[in-house]
Parts: sequence; C-alpha cells; structure tokens
Amino acid sequence: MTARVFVPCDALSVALGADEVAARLVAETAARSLDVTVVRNGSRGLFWLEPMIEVDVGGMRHAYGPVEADDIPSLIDAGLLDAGAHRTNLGPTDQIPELERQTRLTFARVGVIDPRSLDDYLAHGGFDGLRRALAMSPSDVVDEVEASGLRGRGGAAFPTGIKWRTVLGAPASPKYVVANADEGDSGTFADRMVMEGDPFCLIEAMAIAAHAVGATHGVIYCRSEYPHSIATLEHCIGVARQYGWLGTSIAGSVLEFDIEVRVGAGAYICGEETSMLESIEGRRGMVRPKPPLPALEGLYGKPTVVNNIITLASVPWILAHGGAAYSGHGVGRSAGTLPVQLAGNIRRGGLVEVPFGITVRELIEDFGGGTASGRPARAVQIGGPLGAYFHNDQLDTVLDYEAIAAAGGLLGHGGVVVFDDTVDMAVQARFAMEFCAVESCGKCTPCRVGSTRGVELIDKIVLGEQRSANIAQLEDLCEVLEHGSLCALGGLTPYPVRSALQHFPEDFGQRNQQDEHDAQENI
Amino acid sequence: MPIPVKPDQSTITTCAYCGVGCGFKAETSGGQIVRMTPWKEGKANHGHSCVKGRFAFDYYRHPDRVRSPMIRVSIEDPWREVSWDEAFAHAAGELKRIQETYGSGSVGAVSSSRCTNEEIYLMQKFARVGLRNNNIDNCSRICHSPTQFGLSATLGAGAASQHFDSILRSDVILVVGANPTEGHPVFGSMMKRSVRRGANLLVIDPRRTETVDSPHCRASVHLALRPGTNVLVLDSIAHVVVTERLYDEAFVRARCDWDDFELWMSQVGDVRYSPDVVGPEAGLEPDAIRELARRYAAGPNSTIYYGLGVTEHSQGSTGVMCLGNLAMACGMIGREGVGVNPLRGQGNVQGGSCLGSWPHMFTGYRFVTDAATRAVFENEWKIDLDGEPGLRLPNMFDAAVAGSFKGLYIQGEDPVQSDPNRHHVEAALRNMECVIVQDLYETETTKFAHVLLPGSSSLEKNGTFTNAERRVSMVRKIVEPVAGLEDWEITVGMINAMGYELKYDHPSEVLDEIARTSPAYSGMSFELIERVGSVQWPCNTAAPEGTEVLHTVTFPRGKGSFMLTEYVPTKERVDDRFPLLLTTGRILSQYNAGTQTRRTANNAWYDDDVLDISADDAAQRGLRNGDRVRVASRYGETELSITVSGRVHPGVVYTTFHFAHTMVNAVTSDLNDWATNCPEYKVTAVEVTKVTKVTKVTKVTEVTS
Amino acid sequence: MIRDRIVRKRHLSERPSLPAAQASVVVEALAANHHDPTRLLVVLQDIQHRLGYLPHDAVHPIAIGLGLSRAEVHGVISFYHDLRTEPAGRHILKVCQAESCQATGGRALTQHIEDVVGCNLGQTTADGAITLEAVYCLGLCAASPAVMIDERPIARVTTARIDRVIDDARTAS
Amino acid sequence: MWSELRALRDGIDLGTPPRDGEPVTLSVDGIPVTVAAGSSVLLAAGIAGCTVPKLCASDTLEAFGSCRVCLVEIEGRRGYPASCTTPVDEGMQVRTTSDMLAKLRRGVIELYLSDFPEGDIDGGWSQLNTTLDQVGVHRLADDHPYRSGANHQGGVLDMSNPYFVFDQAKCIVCSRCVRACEEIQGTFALTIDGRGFGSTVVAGQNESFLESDCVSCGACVQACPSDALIEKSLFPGGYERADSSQA
Repeated sequence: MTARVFVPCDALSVALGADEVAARLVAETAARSLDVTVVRNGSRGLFWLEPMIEVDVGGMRHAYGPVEADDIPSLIDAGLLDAGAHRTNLGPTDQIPELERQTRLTFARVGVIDPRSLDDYLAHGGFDGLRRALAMSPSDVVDEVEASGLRGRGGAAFPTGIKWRTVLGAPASPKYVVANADEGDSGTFADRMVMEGDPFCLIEAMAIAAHAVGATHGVIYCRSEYPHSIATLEHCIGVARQYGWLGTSIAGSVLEFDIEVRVGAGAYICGEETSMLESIEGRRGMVRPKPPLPALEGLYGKPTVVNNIITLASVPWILAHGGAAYSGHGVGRSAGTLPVQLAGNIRRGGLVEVPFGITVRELIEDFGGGTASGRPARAVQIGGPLGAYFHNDQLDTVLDYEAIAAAGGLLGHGGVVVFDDTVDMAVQARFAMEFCAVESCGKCTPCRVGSTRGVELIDKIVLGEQRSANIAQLEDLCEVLEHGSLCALGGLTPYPVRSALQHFPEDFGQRNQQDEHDAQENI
Repeated sequence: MPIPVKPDQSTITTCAYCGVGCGFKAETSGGQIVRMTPWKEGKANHGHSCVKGRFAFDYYRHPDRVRSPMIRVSIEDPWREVSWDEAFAHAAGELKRIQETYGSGSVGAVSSSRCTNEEIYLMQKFARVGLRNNNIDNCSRICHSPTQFGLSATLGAGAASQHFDSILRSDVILVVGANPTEGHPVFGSMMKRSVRRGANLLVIDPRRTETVDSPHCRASVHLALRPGTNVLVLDSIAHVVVTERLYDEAFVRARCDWDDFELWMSQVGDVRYSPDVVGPEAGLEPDAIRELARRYAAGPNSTIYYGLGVTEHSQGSTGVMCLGNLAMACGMIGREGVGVNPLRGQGNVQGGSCLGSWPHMFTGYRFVTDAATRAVFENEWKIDLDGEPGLRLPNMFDAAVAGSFKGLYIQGEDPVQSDPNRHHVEAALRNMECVIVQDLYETETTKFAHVLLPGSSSLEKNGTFTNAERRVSMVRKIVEPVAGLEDWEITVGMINAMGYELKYDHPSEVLDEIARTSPAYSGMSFELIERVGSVQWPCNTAAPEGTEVLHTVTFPRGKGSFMLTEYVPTKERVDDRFPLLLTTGRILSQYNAGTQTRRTANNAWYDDDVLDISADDAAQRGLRNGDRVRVASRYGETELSITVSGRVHPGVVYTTFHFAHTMVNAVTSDLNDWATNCPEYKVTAVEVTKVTKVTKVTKVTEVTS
Repeated sequence: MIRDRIVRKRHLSERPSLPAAQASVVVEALAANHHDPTRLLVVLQDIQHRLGYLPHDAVHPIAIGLGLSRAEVHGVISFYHDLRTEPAGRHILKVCQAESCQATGGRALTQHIEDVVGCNLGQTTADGAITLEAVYCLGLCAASPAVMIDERPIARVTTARIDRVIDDARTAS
Repeated sequence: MWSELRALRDGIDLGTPPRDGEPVTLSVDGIPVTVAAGSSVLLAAGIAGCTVPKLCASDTLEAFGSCRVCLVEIEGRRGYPASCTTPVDEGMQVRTTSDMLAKLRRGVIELYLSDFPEGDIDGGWSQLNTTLDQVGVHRLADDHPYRSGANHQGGVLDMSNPYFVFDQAKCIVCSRCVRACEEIQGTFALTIDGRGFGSTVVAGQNESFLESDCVSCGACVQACPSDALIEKSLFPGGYERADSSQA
C-alpha cells in the first residue's frame, strides 16, 4: 500500500523550507524505491513546528517538525513511514497540545487535506453545507446564518445574517458576492491559511451566499502579497467549474454562480470594502461614503455581499451543522469561535481557533509560550495596525468584541502582535501615523493631511520641542481623525497612537521633563 | 501677492458662439469685462460653458475693430471715415440710384445669425419697406435651410422638437452628421452625461469623431458612410424598419397620413434600399445598418440630433425629410426623450429662420404670396408689400454676375470666406455698384465693399437670441458699442435713410412688433423673458410661458406627412483626377470663419486649418504628418498641412474652414441642395499632392528627424 | 515647478508611439480583457507582468482601448504601489516594514539589507540586480521577520540567511 | 422632473444636487424643513436657512465627502456624519452647531491652513474665504504646532492655458475640478496623481493643461473653491505666486 506523507504547501511553510523538504522527500523515497505519495497539505498553523511533516499510519496522522531537508534521510532511516522515533517526532498530530486545545470549526480541514484536491474536500464534509443550503429557501439560509450569531471577522463585526438579509431584500440585479481577501493587517494570516489550506471551503461559502441573496457573480479580491493564495484559488476555481460546483446548475440545482479572482496592487486601503469595490471596478481605490451601503449599492452599483474570508469560511460549517451549534460556542454577543493569530515576538506563533472568551494572557502564555526573545512582554497590539496597544498589565482582558472595546481596543481581524521590553512605544505610535500616511487613499482631509501632521507632532514630542503643546495638538488631531475621517483608516489610527501615549507615557519623553525645560529655556 | 480683481458688476446675457445659447454672467470692473462665467440658471447650459463663451471674449476690444463708418467710391480707393448720417445717406442714395437705373429688384439684403432677433427682423423689414422688394435672405441659407424645408414638409415646424434637457430621458441617441462635442460643446457634454447614464449612442458620420469614441462615451454603432450617401443610408435604415415591421403602427395611424405612409413604405421597402444593396455602395457593413435601425426602433425613447452633415448636401432637404419620416414611423416624436433636433451653428440661426429673413416668407414661416399674411404686415407697417418672392442669396450672386443685380446690404456676414465657390462670389461682388457691409472687422468681403458700417458685437447691444431648442433668451449690453450704435440702430438708420420713417426707443418695441405679427411669438415680450429667464416658442395664450416639447398632440400641419425620399447621387463624383472626397467641419476652439476666435488666445489650441488624411492615402502619396499639401478640386485649390489620422477612412479627407488664408471654400463644390440652394460643403472630389519645398529646408528636416 | 510654455496641443496621432514589441503586449492585454474598462487594473497588471513596468507611452493606447482617458489611467497607475512606470531590477526584494516584523528586529534587518545591497527601499542597485521595496505585511507574521524575493517568501529571516539570498540574486541572471 | 439642473440658483450653492422625490420632513436646528427624498442633509440645512460650512461640496456635483467641514450631529446616530453624503430621513433631527462640531471643523481647517499660502487669504473672495469666515479660523497662530510641516507650497504652477492658471500651492485636493471635468464636461482630462498626502491634482499624465486633453471649458475653474484654478483675466498685472506660506 502506498504510504502518504504530508508536507505543507502554504506560503509560510514554504518560506521556512517546506518545498525543499518535499523535494528531498520525493528524491529520497524514489532513490530507495519506497512506495510513497507526498501530499502537499495546508498548514496546521503551528508555525514554530514548520515545516511540519505528517505521515498517515493506519488512518492516524503522526507529526514531525520542524524538519529540514537534510533531516529526510535520517527520518526515513528512523522509520518515518511507520511513525518511527526521531528527534523531530511530535507524536500523533491531534495530540499536539497547542492543537488539541483548540476548537477547530472554521479551520477543521485546514492542514488536514490537500487543498487542491476536490476528492479530499468532499471526503471531509466538503459541500455538505451547500447541499443543505440548496435544499432550503434563501430566506431560511439567511435565518440559519442569523441564528449562528456570526459577525464579520474582518474587523467591523457586523452581523453577517443582517447584511445578507439586506442584500436578499434589495430589488436590483444582478447581485454580487465579494470575498475580501485583502488581509493587510500585520499579525494576521488566517485568510491566507484558508485560501492556501481549504480553498474549496471559500468557494462553497460564496456559493451558499449566492444562493442566499440571489447573486450570480462572485469576486475574490486577493492582495498581491499572497501569490500562493492566488495560484491555489485559481486552480481550485477551475476544478470547481469542471465538476459543476460553479457555473450553471450547481449541484443539480438552479443556482448559477461563478467566481473570479482579482488581485490587488499594493494598497492597504483596498481592504476597506468600498475602496475594494472601486478597485475591482478598475479605479483608484478611493473610499466611497456610506450610505449607500454596499449591500444596496455595491459592486457596479448593485447589491453586494462583501464578507471577509474567515466570515465566509465559517458559513459552510454553520450550514452543515446548524446555526445553533455554532452559537453554542463563545460568550454573549460574541458567538462562535475566533481564529486568533499569534505573531510578532512570540515563541509559538501561529493560528489558534478558540471560542470567544479566552484571555489575552492565556493566548500569549499558554498557547504562545511567551516571547521569542525570552525577554518580558511589554506591549501587545491587538487587531492590526489600527488596533490599540495593550500594556502587559492589561493581559487578563477577555478576548471578545465587547470586552476588548471596553478596554479601549478593537478585536479587528484577530491578530495579536507581541512586543518585548525593547520596544519604544513612541516609535510605534509614530509608525501608526506613518502607516496611515503611507496607506491613506487621500480622499478625506483628516487622513490625507492629518496623518502627516501626526508624524511631525510625534517627532517634535520625542525631540522635546514644545512637548505639552504638541501633545495637546496630537490629542486634538486624534479627535479630528477619529470623528472626522471618512473611513476606518483615519478613524482608527488614533487607537494605537492614543493607547501608546496613555499606557507608555515614559516613552514620549515624560521622564525627560528637565530636557524640555532646558529646551524651552533655549528658545 | 495675487489677490484677484473683484468684479463690481455682473450682467446676465446670452453667448452668441453657437446654437446652444448658453447663459452667461458678464462680470465687469470699471466698465471692462474681466471675465465671463456661466449662469447657473441658464436653461440651455445649467452653469456649464465651453472655451469660446467662457474665455474667448477679448475679440470685442481687438485693435482690428472697425471704429467708424467709412465709404469709398471704388473698391480700389482707400476708405474715408464719415459720420453715421453721411454713411446712411450715401448708402441709401446709392441703393435708390441703382433701383432707379436697374429696377427695384436690383438690390437686396442679407441678415446674419450672429445678430439678434430684433435686428434680423429689422433687416427683412428694411428689404420690404426700404427696398420695397423681397430680396432678403439669411445665412442659414448655407447651413440649415434644408432643416426649415424638410421638417416643415414632414412635421410642419422647421425647428427642434425638444429642449436640450430632454436628452437625459433618451434611451437611444442617434447623431447624424454632427459632432456636438466640437460644434455644440455644452450640449455635447449633456449628451455624454446621458450616455454615461446608460443611453445607447448611434452615430452616422464619415469620420470617427470624438462623438463616436471618447472616454466613457462610445457609440454602439457607427456608420462611417461614404460622404454623399446620407439619403441612401437613411433610406436603408427605413427599409429595415419597414421590412422588419419595426414601425409603430398605432402612432402612425393616429398621428400621420396613412396613405403617405404606405406610399413611403413601398418606396423605401424596395430591394434597392436593402442593406445588402446599400452597404457596398455606402462603404458599410449591411449588418451595421440593420443593427442601427433595430436599436433606434427599439427605443423606448429614441432621439435624433443632426447637423450640417445632413443639410449641406445636394440632397440636404431630402436627408432632413428622411429623419422626420424615421421618427414618425417609429413613433419617436411628441414626448420627452424623443424627437428630431437640428443642431444650429450660429447663436441665432433659429431666430434667423423664424424672423422672416427669407425671400419667400415672413416671420413664422408664412408665405409672402399669401395675401392674408401680407395684410397683417401691411396693416402693421402701413405700406403696400410686394407679393412676389425675392431672390435667394445664391440667386443674387448669379444675377450680379449676369449684370442685373447691383447692390447688397450685408449684415455681419462674410460670404467670400463662408459661401461656396469663392471665385463666383468675388466676381458677383465685383460686379456690384454698391456693397454695404456691416461688420466688426474688415473681412474678405469688405475688400469688395463701398460702405463699411461698424457693427456691434453681442456684448454691445440689447436684444434676444433664439437658440437651437427654440429658446428665446436675453442679450444684454455689457459695454458700449465701439462706434456708438447697436446693430439694430444701424438698420433703423438705413430704413429711415431709404425714406421710410421709423422710430424705436428700445429693441423690446421690436419684439412687441414681432409678437403682434407672429403667432408663435405672440406671447413673447422682454418683460416675460426677464421674469422667467428664457422662453421656448411657441409662446401664446395656450402656452403663456413657452413650449418645451413640440408635436405632443398633433403636428402643426395636422397629420404628419411621410415624404418620398428617393436617393439621387450627387453629381460630385470621384475620378482618377480627383480620387478623394473632401468633407468639412469645425473644431471646438474656433468658431466658423474665425473672425472672432482668431482674435483671441484660442489659437493656442488650433492656429490653422489642417487636413486629416488616412494613413493609407498618405502613404500612397508619400505624405507624412505635418507635410504641406496642395488640395485641388474641380473648382479651385489651396494649401494645407496634413495630419495622418485614424479618424477618417481611406478615400476621405477632412478639414475645417476657420482661417481666411486657407480659403477652403475656394475648393468646395458649387453644387447645392435641390430645394433650398444650401451648398454641398460636405462632398467635394479632390486630389492631394505634396508641395515640394526648397531643397535646403528639406535637408534641415532630414537632419532633425 | 512652473509650467508656462505655451505649446500647441499635440494631435492625438502625433503622440509618440510605443515600440512594436510593447505595443503588441498592450494589444493582447486589452483583447484578453475584452476591452472592458472595469478591468483596467487587470490590464495594467498583465502588461506589467510581461514588460516589467508600464511605459509612459502605453497609457494612451490603454486609455483608447478601454474607452477611458489618459488621466484616468495615469491616476490608477499612480495610486497603486505595485504598479511601476520604470523598469525594476532583475529581482525585487520586498522587505516587510509592519509591526510583527518590527517586533522581531525588522528595522535592524532593513538597515542591514540596505547596507549590504547598497541602496534604500524604493531604489534599485546600480548593477540593476535588485530593487528594494517596502511591503506592509506578507502574512508570514507567525515567523517574523519576513521578506519576499520575486514571488518566493522567506520567513524568520536572519542576517546570514538574507546575505545568501542577496548573493544568489546578484549572481543569478 | 429636472431638479438637478433646473432647481440650481445663481449665487446660491445648496451643496448637493437638488433631487426629484417624495417630500421628506426633518428638522434642522429645530427648524422643520421639507425636501425631496434623496436630498442630502446639507441641502436640507441650506433650505432651512442653516449655514453649514463646506468646501468639497457643490450643487452642480455629486456629493463626495472629502473635506469634512460639513459634519453635523444627528439624533440617535453615532459620530459626526458629513451632511453632504447623508441622505435625509423622515423625522430626522439634525444639529448643525455644537461645541464639538465647532472644534472638529476648526481642527480640519487648521489642517488645510497648514498647507496653504498665508498671503493668499487676506483680501481673497473665494469660497475658501467664505468657509474660513464661517468656521472662524483664518490663519494658524505663529507658534502653532502645524507650522513648518511638509507641504506642497513648491508645487506646480501651470500657466500653460492661455486663460487660467493652476497653482498647486493653493490646491486643497477636494477633487472638485476632477469631478467637474468628469461629471459636467465629460472630458476626464484631470485626475489625482498619487495618494495620501502626496495626492495632487494633475492634468493628463502629469503634464501641462495645454498638453493634456483639457478642452478649456472652464468647468474646473468654476468648481475650484480655493482659487487654485483661476482666470488670468482677474490679474491685470499678471499672476504671481505668493512667496510666504504658513508652512
């Protein structure tokens, strides 16, 4: 019988040498005339173990990692195909503690299956959700999504069911489903893992959405920084078309739906939904005012569902298992699970799908194992570049939408970036303004001009020039940005700036009162 | 420190530069115009403008202005400045002398569509009460006289059926022989707005103009027909409508003469007009003709806009009738979003048509042969009127060459440059004994004049203009006329000098007189226009504030009439000697003969007429971009520079006619419309040959290239 | 900069034309995208993919082909950081500047790369081997810092590792 | 039926195009006002006689929402929506003045002034001057922290068009010219080059107006609120750029 060895193909595994491992494995087993199939699966998200290879022994997957290409001969010598003992042997994959403690609903298949294999997908419950949805009326599908309590995982946390119902109720046609794969937040990679690890799930989700709202066209807008995602999606969309999961009469129903991948061109702002729609329509990615809501006047001015990848990827499970099963996870108004991404200065970086309700400390310490540098964690940025910096004494905050908001932050796309005690928070605050300046579309004045003024003010503060006046001006500017900006880029940039200023005042020269006094004397 | 001058006064007036008739605010400081800004409440332009009306106003203070009346005995003599009274007395004396010598019909007058309604009206009154004949014509003779004829014959009113805004309600826009974005730019912008909102654009034009293809405005069908085949192609479109039964039978039965319709169907339905036959002759794909016909007929609201590309042909009037027929057959008339609309060239061409400057018609298109109409004017003017139609302008020139026509009063026109067959016009003028020209500048025509009366620009007088949508708007005096008199006062002076005593204190009194004598204008007055901004005729008791859309219930002639439109090829044919067809048009930044715009900074965009030629034709003749060429026709020749352009098909060349020195009209044919004498400017067989330069220059060119 | 020269407007057909090889790439990209103006960004990406950059004189045929204006096409090109109007080096090295990489020595790494390569972010080395670009997140944040050379991602980058990558890029054609 | 065109009034700028629609009644600063459905809050405020400052909005152009000085407060809604892009609703209660609104508007205007030539403000009569009067800020204090920041005061001065100048130093990047060229004229000769702080108005491919596809219709000049595009005829002594700036 052919042995199956799994070597991940996702971009980060490749970035850590997975391609070399796979090539070596193929070469070495061929040289030894071993009957081995190397399967390129997605990543389990345990990136400190990548490249992590797995061998299927009697239906049980055993993991080895991190593996380098040069380890392959010794691995085979050690009886890799029979899960033999080796320095890198991690035991049965499902029993790796950081995986075992997760609740994988959305990511159930990611890392398990060959992302490009439709058979693999079908064998793991693929398209069950769509089949069930097609047996339901569109309105019932929307009911199911509403019952799940699913909220947008891209950052805005808007209830997905309500959005879908708006599109369903819009009279205009055609309608569109747009998948937002412009995952630009630093510290996030969950979308990428889905696209590279379980792409048919996204296709299925979009088809369910199409059925639910009456859409005929779908677009996945994927950032150009993700070439592996793009290639995988293109391949799988082709397969789906070939086997009748896209196109006309999908799964024997009357559903007609197709998907096109559009690639971004280096603009963070295009992750903002209206800017993305402009970009898909071939224009500068300038933010549109809302209203009109994209649900009513979206792509080409037609009703459009715009959902984040993780939001969509949660839908097939919800349809297959029922909304109630999903909402059974989580706390309060934060129903279901959240794929948290641990990043930055962290020992065990990776993806952690858990129900809402876990604390930041549990995530960083229990799952993440503390900092990679071994130095104390000093600050944690939650929710991407527009998210607040948390002080290490705030780490017991519970991870759900409401609790994070109450602590002055936002959950965003679930990215958690850890900084150790070498971080200079004035530099981080300045970066937040600089990032806003680099990525501003330039439409509204607070963001277009204010972000640059923000950088200048922080520079002056750090230099000790007119410190209190400049800090006061910075606070006024943050107010103008927050309340005056057209979209969330300008509106949320104050979060990292203010939180840095509030929690880490010493980094802004507070301890150098005398310096400022001297500076003023010299004027 | 650049603080802009703040104007101290702002006066609302109407632009004279084209038939759109944009409302402007003339802003002055210390009595000088500092800028013109578009008037937001202008109903033709809604606050928009083009480069001419917005910026090209400096011509009014150009040093070339004629600043004093002048006379001379012979055109070889130098001019002598005289007083107004002496000029009037001299001119009138000469005209009376000529009439005594050569007969009453030996003199005539021609009015200008750059002048106001009141001034045009007074010019025809000058002919009828001063000269006591009907030798009065107007410059629409050479542009839109076929519109008057063709639309009157089919619909009963020689004017646009719609208001400009109507185009925003159109689903299908058919543009025939017009290039609104260059010729009628503010309307062109409105058309583009309609296209951007989803209207389907169909274009029939030999050239791939900007109207055919520009950003966010692309014609779904463009029939780039061979110049001269308009009627053939329009009949073929009608053929498709008839044979595919795309016509609106209910509309035709209710609104039109059914017998006429059947007769028309049997004509255009004949196989000789099938797209398969017409296509090859017109240089078109038969399916493109079908596609256009189907789209037009499908509507639901299809509208037609056309220009001089329809009228300036030997079958110009027939072409206009084709359009009237087509609109009636498809039921595309009588509501918003549909209709048949001429795009008028000059600011007051519609007024020029309406106000009786015709040898056979009084105001409101009523015939001089009709005793009842004559009685209206005889009663108003207290004078007996001649019931015999007078001479058309081309007939006046013919008669002059023949020796029977000796005196002409020309108001604001330059026929030597504008009219066809320049040599013929020059010969005619040379043969006259008294040519009186009233103009802003010395022109090609003033070279042949004996009396030169300094005209007033539209910035220097009060009155009204009627634009291409029948809209009568106010023209207001912004600055004093350079020689003291407004054009209407000059004509009044001439009438008095001819011995008919006449006095008006203000042009409003002239409009009142027009209202008294002309049903379509009966409700019109300065007071009304002041109050509501502008008024579209008909304006009468039934429509006290004017009428936006014509033909909503019935046609002025009762039942709509389908006219027979047999295609008769023009006699102007290409042959081995003249293998190319020259067609003409205008460009955005210049206006007609260019007398005004050439005296502004608009030359920055376009400082000479240029010949567009296809790459194939250029290659065959060894021509490259910028080469100087000789353009020769059976009638004359001139020299131009060429642009190798993708906008013209092989076999067709194109130029503008804005610059006097290029003398494009020396080349154009002297054929004209069978019904109205409108010249066939759009089709002339020519040959283009390279002008060989001196060797030295050629060498320099080679070194730099 | 003062623009005051009064030059006559160039006629459309007088605009400089593209070299034939580039022109045919433009024509093919337009055809492949059905001359659909909403596919402008895709057209630009296709052309850049094949030519390496977007030549100035390609803008006019692109605009004409899609029924857009040159200004619109220019506006789109200037908006997106991926789109370039000058040829890049033989290899493009994108160095992540975002927070996760900052937390793991990304700033020092960037400085090191600039020193080794001999040019700053946004510039191309004198020998034309490498163009350095800033990028804001490659999605490799669980193993920061990260870079991407051409389309090859590299994570948990050390100075030794990046030195090898740069060496390879310089020597490879 | 043609409100967007025919309800325009000379000398009055309602901020957004008038609409045709069913009547909707709302209150602005306690004043009841009835406007057509689809109208903006900005337009309703104007009809009610409440002056809301604006820069990027004009009743000849579709609402854009970039300048952020027309912010208002709406009962029952979070934040400070731009009144130009917010459609009216039946029963809506709008406040056009409050301490917070005044503060935000001043904050936005200070950002504008931080990149505008100081010498071009006194004595000017542009819409910007009107807006500055309404907001009550005319210059940055001498020691204002925004002074001496990055700016565009050395930007392009385009004198190529025979009739008007384009002075980038006075451009507030509201896109009214770009939108006028597109929506009113339909030529699409202008665009924004770059993005963010680097956004600048350019003709064609960043070339002179005369070389571009500009047809000199004047719609951009008409639309410009800050005299960055202005007729040369208003400068009998010739146009000169102010040499002093707040920046």
